[in-house]
Amino acid sequence: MLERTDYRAIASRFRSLVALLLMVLAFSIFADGFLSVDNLWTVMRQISVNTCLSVGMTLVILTGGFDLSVGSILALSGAIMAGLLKFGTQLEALDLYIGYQAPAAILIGILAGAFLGLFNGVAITRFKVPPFVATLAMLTIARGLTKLYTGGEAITGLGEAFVSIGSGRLLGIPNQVWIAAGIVVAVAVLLKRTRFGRYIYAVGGNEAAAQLSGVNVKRVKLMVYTIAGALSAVGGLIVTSRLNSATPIAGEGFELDSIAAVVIGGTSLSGGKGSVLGTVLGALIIGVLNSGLVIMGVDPFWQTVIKGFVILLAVVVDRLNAKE
Amino acid sequence: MLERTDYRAIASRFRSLVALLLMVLAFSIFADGFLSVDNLWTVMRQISVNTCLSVGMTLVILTGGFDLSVGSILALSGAIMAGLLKFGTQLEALDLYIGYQAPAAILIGILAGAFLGLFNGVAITRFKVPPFVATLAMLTIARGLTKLYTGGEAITGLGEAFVSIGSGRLLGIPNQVWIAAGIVVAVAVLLKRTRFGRYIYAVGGNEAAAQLSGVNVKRVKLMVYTIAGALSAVGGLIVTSRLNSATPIAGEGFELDSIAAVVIGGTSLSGGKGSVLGTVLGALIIGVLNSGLVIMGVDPFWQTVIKGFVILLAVVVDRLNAKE
Amino acid sequence: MVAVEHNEVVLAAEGITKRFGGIKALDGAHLSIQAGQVHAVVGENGAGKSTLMKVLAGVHRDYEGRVLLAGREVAFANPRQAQEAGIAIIHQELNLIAQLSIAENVFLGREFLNPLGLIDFRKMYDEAGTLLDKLDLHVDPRRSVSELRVGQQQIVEIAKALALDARVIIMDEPTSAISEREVEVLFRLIASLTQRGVAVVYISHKLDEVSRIADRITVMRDGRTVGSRACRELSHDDIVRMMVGRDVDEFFAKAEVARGTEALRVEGIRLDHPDRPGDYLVRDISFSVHRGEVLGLFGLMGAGRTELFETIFGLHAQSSTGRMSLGGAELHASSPLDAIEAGLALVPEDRKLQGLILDMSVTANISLASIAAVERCGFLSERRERILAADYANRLRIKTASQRQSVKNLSGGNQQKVVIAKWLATKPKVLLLDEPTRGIDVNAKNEIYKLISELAAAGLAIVMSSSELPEIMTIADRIIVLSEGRQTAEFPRATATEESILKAALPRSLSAS
Amino acid sequence: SKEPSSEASQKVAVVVSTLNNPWFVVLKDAAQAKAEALGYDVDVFDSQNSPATEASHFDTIIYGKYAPILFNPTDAEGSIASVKRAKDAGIPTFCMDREISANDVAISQILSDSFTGCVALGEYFVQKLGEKGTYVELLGLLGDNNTRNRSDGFHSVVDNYPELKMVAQQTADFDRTKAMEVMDSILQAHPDINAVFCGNDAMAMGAYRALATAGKAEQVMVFGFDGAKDVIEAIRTGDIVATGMQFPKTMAQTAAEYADQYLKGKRDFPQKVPVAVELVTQENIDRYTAYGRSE
Ligand SMILES: Nc1ncnc2c1ncn2[C@@H]1O[C@H](COP(=O)(O)OP(=O)(O)OP(=O)(O)O)[C@@H](O)[C@H]1O
Ligand SMILES: Nc1ncnc2c1ncn2[C@@H]1O[C@H](COP(=O)(O)OP(=O)(O)OP(=O)(O)O)[C@@H](O)[C@H]1O
Ligand SMILES: [Mg+2]
Ligand SMILES: [Mg+2]
Repeated sequence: MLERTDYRAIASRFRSLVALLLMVLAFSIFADGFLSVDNLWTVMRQISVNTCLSVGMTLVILTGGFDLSVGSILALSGAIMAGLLKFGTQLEALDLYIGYQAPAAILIGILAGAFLGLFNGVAITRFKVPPFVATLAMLTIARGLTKLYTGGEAITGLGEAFVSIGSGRLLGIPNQVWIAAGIVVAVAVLLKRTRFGRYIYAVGGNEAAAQLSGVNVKRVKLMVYTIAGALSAVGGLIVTSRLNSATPIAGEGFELDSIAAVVIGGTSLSGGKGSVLGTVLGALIIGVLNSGLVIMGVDPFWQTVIKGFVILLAVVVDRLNAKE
Repeated sequence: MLERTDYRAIASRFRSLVALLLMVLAFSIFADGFLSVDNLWTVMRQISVNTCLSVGMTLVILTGGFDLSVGSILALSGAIMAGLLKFGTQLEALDLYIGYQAPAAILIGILAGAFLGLFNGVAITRFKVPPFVATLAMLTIARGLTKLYTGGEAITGLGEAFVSIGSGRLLGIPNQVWIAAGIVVAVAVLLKRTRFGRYIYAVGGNEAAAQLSGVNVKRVKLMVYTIAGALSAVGGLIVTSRLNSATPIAGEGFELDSIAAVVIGGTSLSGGKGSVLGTVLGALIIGVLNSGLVIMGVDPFWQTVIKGFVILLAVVVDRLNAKE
Repeated sequence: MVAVEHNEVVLAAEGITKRFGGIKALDGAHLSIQAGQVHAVVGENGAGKSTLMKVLAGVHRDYEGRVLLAGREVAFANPRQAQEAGIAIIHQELNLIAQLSIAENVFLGREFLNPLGLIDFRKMYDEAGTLLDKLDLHVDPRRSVSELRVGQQQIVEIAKALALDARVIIMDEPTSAISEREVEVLFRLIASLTQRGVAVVYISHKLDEVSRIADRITVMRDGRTVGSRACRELSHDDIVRMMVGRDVDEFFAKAEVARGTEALRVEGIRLDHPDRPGDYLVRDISFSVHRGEVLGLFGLMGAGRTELFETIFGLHAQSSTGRMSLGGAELHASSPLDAIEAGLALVPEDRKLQGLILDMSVTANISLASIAAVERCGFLSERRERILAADYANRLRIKTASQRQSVKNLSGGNQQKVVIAKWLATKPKVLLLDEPTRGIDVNAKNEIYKLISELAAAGLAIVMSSSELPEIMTIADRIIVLSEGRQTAEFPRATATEESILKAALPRSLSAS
Repeated sequence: SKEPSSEASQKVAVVVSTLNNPWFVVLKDAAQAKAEALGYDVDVFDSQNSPATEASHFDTIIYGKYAPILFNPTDAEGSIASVKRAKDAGIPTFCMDREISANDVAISQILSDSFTGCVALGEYFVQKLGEKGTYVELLGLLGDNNTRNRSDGFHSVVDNYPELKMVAQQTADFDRTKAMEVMDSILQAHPDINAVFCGNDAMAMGAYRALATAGKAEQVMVFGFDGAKDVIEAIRTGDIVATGMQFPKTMAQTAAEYADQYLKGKRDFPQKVPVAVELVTQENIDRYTAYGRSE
């Protein structure tokens, strides 16, 4: 029994992996320059932001929730980091100016992201707003606040220390890939090996049963939205440092990409079923597709059409096999 | 007993209505020119498109599904109508040119929308693709096809007959309001008074039980996606005729607005619970908010922020009362 | 645990009133539970048993009255606090997380951690394995609960409560889904628990069971406590009288009906095992049932009865073989719709999962499978629908605040009646009943027996599965026994004995040893 | 850093901020056509209005050994880092239409002079309205350089006339449908306006539709910016009063030519090449066609 179950789980992961590898193979043949170490890192770099968002999204979706606000939270926390670095804080009353080093600015930015996520969580658990509405409202609110905060202009020139996060390398591997990988590993362990992780699955699997078993359902939900907010802020950190500027339109539309990565990765939108590993595969599939089509030089209009069909196909193949 | 239950249902609708009326009241005081017959029609006109999409979305969500492709289907079918009207069809092989009158073009456009919806349905029921992925793929595909079909340009100058649909009036009421109202009534009757409507609730409420009770679950799902596609095309008709042009980016982001209308209207994203009437209230709340803030002349940056908070508030008030 | 004095009152409820909207589910109910005793709570469907237990277990917070734990008043804010105070509950409805493994479910909320703060899976599996062994359930604790059938899940629920090491264990109809063998195991366990001073609250509609193990019996009716006595002071009839509030003629005898023509014949029904190619869940089952006949289908948990019903009903058209004929005509049911149109009806074993649309009203649930009958010119006639539903609701005496009430607010027994009503409304020729009396009170059970008898008399052919031997022996004209998917015996009622049936039902692997 | 080898068959990258607007499609098509005419292989990259996507494209371009980049940036600030990376990798970038606010990073920037163009539009606006009246302004995407430049240029003129009153300023994201809806609502509060100034032509057409349905098309003068096909037509029929003609084809072709010359060894390019925006009105409409002068 044990062997059978394990084998199945592996096989099902294996299938997405096969889909991914097939895609890589196809692009290696048809897209000149796709298969190179350089491009490997390019793709990894490209998906690092989506990975951060998608990992948080995985947690939220596992509890049966939904988060549309990741892109806006990314923008607002990125803007806060940039604003602190560039302008510091003026306490007029005290005639005090506070400047910030990169670590302090980053920390505050991530806390801001976590706070926005917490706000989502409070609206959802305390005020019973459906996650879709609560996070849609946050999408709008955080975007508006970002534009107000930045006055609609980009904040640039953020200093070497900060910028190196997005463009430097450690042991030959781009920093943002390290960050994303670290998050993936940490959240995977959280999900599989901690109590909190079990509770996430339990809440998504059967909320009433989890509640009756003594799981503090509200707290679990609050936590996942908070974590999703914080991870969006990390995405904001990567984008902002990479561009050396925080733009008010950063991250627009990222919510769909990140939900797509989660769902393509096999996590069920009704909650309770899925894994971070699947999500990473989902993000990779999207990333490879984006990159491969661009490298092949496919006409941008056709790119959209093809992308839609390939994503559909990838999932169809996955599900067909799963059935049989 | 019976009376009490009925009263409750009415009360719960009443609450959304109260939220709406409060909003109308506030705007009547603060937004000069908001409270007028003329503006009533303007608002109704503005929400007519969202109403068409949201009504279709309601059906889909009632079955426990999801449709992200409504905006793209709107654009593609609008473009098809405009293209047929403007360029007709060239059958090169036969050296034949076919021109189209407005009714023919409209019919073909709506059929195209229905077909795209059917495609969603087939992917979801036959190939077991999760609705989110299937319709996300369609969002991309239909958008890409629209851009390819139009070459990225707007198709304009569509003739009086066609344009009058979007700008004319009948008995003093704008045509598109008639169309939207007709759809609302038809679908409300469909839901409450036909077998198919009952099956929609059953499928969303408990798919296994519905199946066992002899409901052809697949067919019900195919139908709702097809209807949603056709209604998106009607939305496309309204937009295109109103603008006297089909633009390749028409309807972008409409999916979120229409899902928002459905959810604000009290339909549950997990299916089985909700009503068209609620959706109409949801669409009205969004429409009044959009219009009121513009009429008040609120700074655009602030508008987004305020909109988010008000939507949140409307739902919170609704849910809080529901609790008690 | 040792410190607890036997017979000392550990948990008491005083004057509990609980309202749902306008409905009073509890009306000044009281209950007092003593250490080391089995305290049975009985009552008709909807009497308020489960609601009272939920109050004790911290599920409901807004009630009037007092809950006393070892003499001190407590007000649990959530189930967790009740657990921490030593109160475990097995809910009437299954409350497992299908996606998690057995072990994870058993220890949900109380996982073992290693020094790093991570879950100690090995210990969890070991402990869960030990618990399951005690309950005689031999499955790998790593398996996900979704792979288990209802009966096995019920045992996992019991394991979950045992794992709490509580001083009060509330069991709300724990035996509704398990077979005699497991029941015996459970009773042995209960005995050892009470010996250690644990108080057990035991809710069941099976009064024989209750009389066997209870020290005290409390009877509830309409949200009130009617009486509470020592078990030996109460006869079976006393209990029933207290429950119903009047004398009942409980002895049911099925009317003899002349066997009519053959209604349903199945031949060589076979169903592939979903995972093991070449293996079957149902192997070569053949039987026929005649108009006016009740065919009983007996088997232990996992014998394949549910799968057999589902196959006949067209749910496994892709993976099954065999021939069926209905009233002499060949029947190819490739979907439930085909089966329904041919005149079959199936009351499934799990009402929540397959029977009901919980958010729909009583009326809409009853009319769902026969909705075409209330159509007029393509539109539903609300009036006809209401009349149709009211008719069956009355015949089955469904207790509900209103026909418009969503079925999720009905008590378990009444929910089951709604499912039966739905199928009767299709006016079937053959009625398949998969454990139709699960979780139904004596009175309602009798009504259902009577109903079955009447339906048979009216010429309906009925196939009914049951895990209760007495039941199947009362109601069935003929009994076939399944074991591991095979048909192992067939008895006319006259020659059937409990021993012979059970012997045929035991899996070969077991009976050999 | 590496020097580009000889001319033959280099790969040219055309990076365009968005293809959601016909104007940029024209820009892209022109750049592609010109570069192909000059004998290069061309690949097009659509940044979808996202600086992050754009940065990714630059990675691909840098590793993909493209030679010059014909670049239409998404963001004046956010795009600098990308261009710098290309420069460090020895790849020259030529900006088209939208600028990046850094010097000596791109080889040359061929820019539409939106500000000056809108000054001209503003002057015409003042003249048409007779220095007094009320008007509405529809802004493009907030946070976009062009939105700001156009609005600033316009106001630098119009704000000098105290009797010209702006009664509402709203955003419509450069989008036709939104412009129509916003205009619908604005008309409720301000039914008696005399003019609408729109940040692009799509919004002008949308606003016009709203006015037409409200029966105010005659009373209200609509001004656009871009020189889109349907607006040229609408100016001819008098529906729209004026627009600022940009020359996307000219800009794209110039950029492609510069890139070609760069590869052939030329190094001294002007940092900025402003391409004038011309005022198109009913009087001079015959000289123009969509996105350019009539031949
Ligand atoms: N959540 C709820 N909302 C509304 N009514 C409820 C709810 N839960 C229970 N009730 C009502 O309270 C009454 C008591 O129900 P309860 O489940 O306690 O009965 P029971 O004695 O356990 O019955 P059974 O033997 O069928 O399980 C019933 O009338 C039921 O319909
Ligand atoms: N989907 C499935 N996957 C794996 N095994 C299954 C599946 N469905 C049923 N089984 C197994 O098939 C056998 C027959 O189960 P079935 O539910 O038909 O028996 P039953 O006699 O109705 O028992 P119960 O009293 O539990 O309802 C059992 O061993 C069960 O575990
Ligand atoms: Mg109960
Ligand atoms: Mg069974």
